[in-house]
Amino acid sequence: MATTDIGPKNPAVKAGEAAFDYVDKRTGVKTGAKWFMFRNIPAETSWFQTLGFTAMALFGMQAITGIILAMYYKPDPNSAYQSIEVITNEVTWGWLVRGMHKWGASAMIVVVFLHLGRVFFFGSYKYPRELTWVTGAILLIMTMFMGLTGYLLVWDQKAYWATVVAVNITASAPIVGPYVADILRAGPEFGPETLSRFYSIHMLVIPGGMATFIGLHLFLISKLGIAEPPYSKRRMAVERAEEEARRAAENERLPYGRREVPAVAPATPEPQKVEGAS
Amino acid sequence: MATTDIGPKNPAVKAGEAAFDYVDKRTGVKTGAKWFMFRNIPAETSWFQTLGFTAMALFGMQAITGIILAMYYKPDPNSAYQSIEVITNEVTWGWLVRGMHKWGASAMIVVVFLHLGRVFFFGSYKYPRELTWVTGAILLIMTMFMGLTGYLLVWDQKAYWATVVAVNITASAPIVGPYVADILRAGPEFGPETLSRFYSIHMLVIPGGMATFIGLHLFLISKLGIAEPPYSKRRMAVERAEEEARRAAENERLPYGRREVPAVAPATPEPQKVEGAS
Amino acid sequence: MAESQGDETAGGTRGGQYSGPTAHVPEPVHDHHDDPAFITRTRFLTGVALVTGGVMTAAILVPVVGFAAADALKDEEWRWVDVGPLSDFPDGETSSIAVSGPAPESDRRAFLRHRDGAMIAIWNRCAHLGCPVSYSPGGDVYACPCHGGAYDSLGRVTSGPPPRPMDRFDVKIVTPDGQDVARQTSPAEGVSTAGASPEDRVLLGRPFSIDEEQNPFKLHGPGELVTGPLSNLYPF
Amino acid sequence: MAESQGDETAGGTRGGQYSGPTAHVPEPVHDHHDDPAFITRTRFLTGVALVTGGVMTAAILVPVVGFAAADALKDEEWRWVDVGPLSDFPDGETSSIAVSGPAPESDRRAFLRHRDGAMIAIWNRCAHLGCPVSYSPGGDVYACPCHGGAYDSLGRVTSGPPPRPMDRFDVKIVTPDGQDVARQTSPAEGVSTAGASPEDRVLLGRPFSIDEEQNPFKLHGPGELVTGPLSNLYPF
Repeated sequence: MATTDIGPKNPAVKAGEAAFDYVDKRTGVKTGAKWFMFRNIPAETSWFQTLGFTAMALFGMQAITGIILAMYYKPDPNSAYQSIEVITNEVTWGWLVRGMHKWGASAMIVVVFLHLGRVFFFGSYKYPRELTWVTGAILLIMTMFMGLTGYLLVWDQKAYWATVVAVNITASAPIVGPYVADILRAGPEFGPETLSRFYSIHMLVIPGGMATFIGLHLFLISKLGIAEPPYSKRRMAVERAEEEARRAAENERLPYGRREVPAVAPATPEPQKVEGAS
Repeated sequence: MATTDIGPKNPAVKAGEAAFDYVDKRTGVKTGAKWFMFRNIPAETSWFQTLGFTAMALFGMQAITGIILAMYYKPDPNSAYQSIEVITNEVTWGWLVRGMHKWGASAMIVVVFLHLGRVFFFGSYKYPRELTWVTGAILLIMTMFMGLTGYLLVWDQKAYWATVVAVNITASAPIVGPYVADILRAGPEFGPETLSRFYSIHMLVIPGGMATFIGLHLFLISKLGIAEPPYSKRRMAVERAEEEARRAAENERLPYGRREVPAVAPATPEPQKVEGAS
Repeated sequence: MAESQGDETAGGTRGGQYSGPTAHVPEPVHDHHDDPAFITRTRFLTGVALVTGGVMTAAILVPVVGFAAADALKDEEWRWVDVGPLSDFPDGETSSIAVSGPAPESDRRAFLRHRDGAMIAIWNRCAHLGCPVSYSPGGDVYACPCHGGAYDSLGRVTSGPPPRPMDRFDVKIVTPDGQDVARQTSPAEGVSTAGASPEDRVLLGRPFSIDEEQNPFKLHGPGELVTGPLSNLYPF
Repeated sequence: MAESQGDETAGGTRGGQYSGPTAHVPEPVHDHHDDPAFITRTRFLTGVALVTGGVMTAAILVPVVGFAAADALKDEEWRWVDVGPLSDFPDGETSSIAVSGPAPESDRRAFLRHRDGAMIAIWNRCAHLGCPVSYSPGGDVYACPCHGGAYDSLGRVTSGPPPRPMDRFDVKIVTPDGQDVARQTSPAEGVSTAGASPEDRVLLGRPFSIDEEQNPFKLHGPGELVTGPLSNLYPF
């Protein structure tokens, strides 16, 4: 690259650079993008650390296919199942887009749990990343709720009764459970309003929340950096050295780490001021 | 405040401060909130500068009422009008929430245009705020599209024919117009799929875009600060001084501002080094 | 305010130089900013903005939340429903009849059991999580397809996860012109059909829950306990 | 790579000191990084990531866009529709008949005009922005309620914003057993009903646009021009 970077610039490249500078001067997009995209990451970061991105990509796919499916779906008990049949059998590539949304949902649940496991077993949730874990846990709950609310929309017998059971599980939570369930199903039993209510929750309430929390999660990941894998050479060397220091301290009965310092009588009494002497 | 800030702190206050510190240490929320909320603003900022916030608050109201209305609305030609009748006449406070959404939409159009006028007449769109204006213009277009797509959802004769006319205006755009219109109405004429398509655009596509662009707009406003009103004393003094300097320069035929400097023959030739002399 | 702070040192010395009367009279401190109850202009305007914003937010949120929740929290209304003449339900048979639910899919049914001159009506909603229960005439038992709940002929749990027996509907028998013939006094006994003629009508009413001893309780949702200490988790 | 850069200066002087053989043989530069075509590992992996990401994004977006747009861009299919026997449309009358539209609200109608032994069918869609046009038998004119477009008896613009005359449907007359009796050869003449019997059926077919001289054109949407230089804005 070094020696080819001489001579007059391509005019198209020059115009592009000028446009980019114009935007960058006003928005600071260069700094922001560098901060977000070109972070230093610890050594031995592996494919396991890509599960979070995979989950986000699946969310994006679900969002896009969901928006387009909503162009044909009708959340009315009389026409819901029929509109899904039209999507599957009549609209061009409808079977494909519906299949992407359906299997994408299952894949997202799987990937989110794998990501959860990775973060847990790598210990990535530890200081200073506790809040990243908390936002992730909220995202997990919202993902599960997407699964619950989306399952009903097919409005066949399996969807209906599976959701009846799921909402009755909600209802058996102490004290507030029955009220939450009543609000979820728009009344004491599943009725014609339940479907459009689930649709609104599936399309508007939870996706809005998920987009917000994905933003927070990403911000925290960028700000705090990603954690070192527990098997990385540096971390294992640190742990080995700590273990050695701990043992050496124990052998010589010296205080180490968080153990309490033994109360030792002071070897020499502190010099005390004698009144009147000077 | 000065002398009351002594003595041991209230334990509740202490716990709250500790929790805030915990969050702040990990997220930097204090810096971010200070940067966003406690900006320096120019003198003589007035009520006119609150129009943008008003538009945003109206967007928030439309989002909340819209989410809740979606819990009862059914985008099916056979049940759309009837579901709106149920909302208006049967559901508790349905007339109120629907009215808020309907009149809020009109109010938002009005306020967005007032905001546009304020920015234009104050000259707030000038350097370095060009991109803020561009994002605002995109938000204006999206607001208009929200009005267009929302108008059809009532599915009465007025809504139907007004939207037919509006989509045919789109269709008469050169070359791509007919295709855009075909995609908008899901076919060569308004049909049963048109309603759910408009619903999807009204609920998912445009609100997602608007939320994104409101975020960008706010970021740019925070980053670049708000512009000085044209009637502010400081700005008028600067303009007066500039005008005076320009006139004074004209009187004495001196170059001022961007006018070209007249080519004047050098009064005294530059001293030239004579070879050999030292 | 500058004046009030000036007052404090008015009678004192400035920079060590004598500049006034010698007798120093301590005056009470009256800088309003030292008074925690004093409301400055900033404080006042902050308060006004917060209150205005709060009122406006509430004006949006209260109708919205009411709109979303108020109707959902209403209890379902129950009326006496005529399900046919007594001759449709002969003694010794258990008949399954549809009871209108809010959705066509809801499949809400009652098992009208007529034995030994007494009639009870069991709701087909499984007391575990609400699946529709089916009746096997052979064993005279009920079984839930979802999680294997099984009930005996009176709807009491024999195995599986349900926490209490199946719910019952109230039953009464009236003459064709609407006079009461027999009403249910205790769920264990049911409605006596001894004194009723075959043309008398059978009516189903408000459902209720029972415990294993068939004592009546207010209708509970599936999965909720009606007796034992855990029933206190569902107080309403 | 460090080696290859070392090679370049191997025979030269370092810091002015003599440090090797005097004869300097220029060697060819062979640092791969100076070759713009050389693919480093970073470049290769970046390319692989971009291509993979692009393929996956396309795999999501292509079906989605096709699903959203493909059916919308299909032209509507038109078939010959039997609208009744010729006796329903006597000479000298203009009858309004419904032509099925995709939505019950669409109100798509044809004005079947029978004059002097010739028949034409005018689509009631205003050529301005698609509102339904109404017929006034008194003046034998058409008027659009939306923006005041007015048409004469043949659907040619007399005032208002419409850019071209109203569209026509193709018309033919067949015998009850399906044999052609008369077809439309030019829109200005229409279908001759001279040789047809009253039981013969009238059929409406594919619509088309016309200009002010009633020359036929491919069907255009409302607001599109069919003649003049601006018609080139709507090439398809």
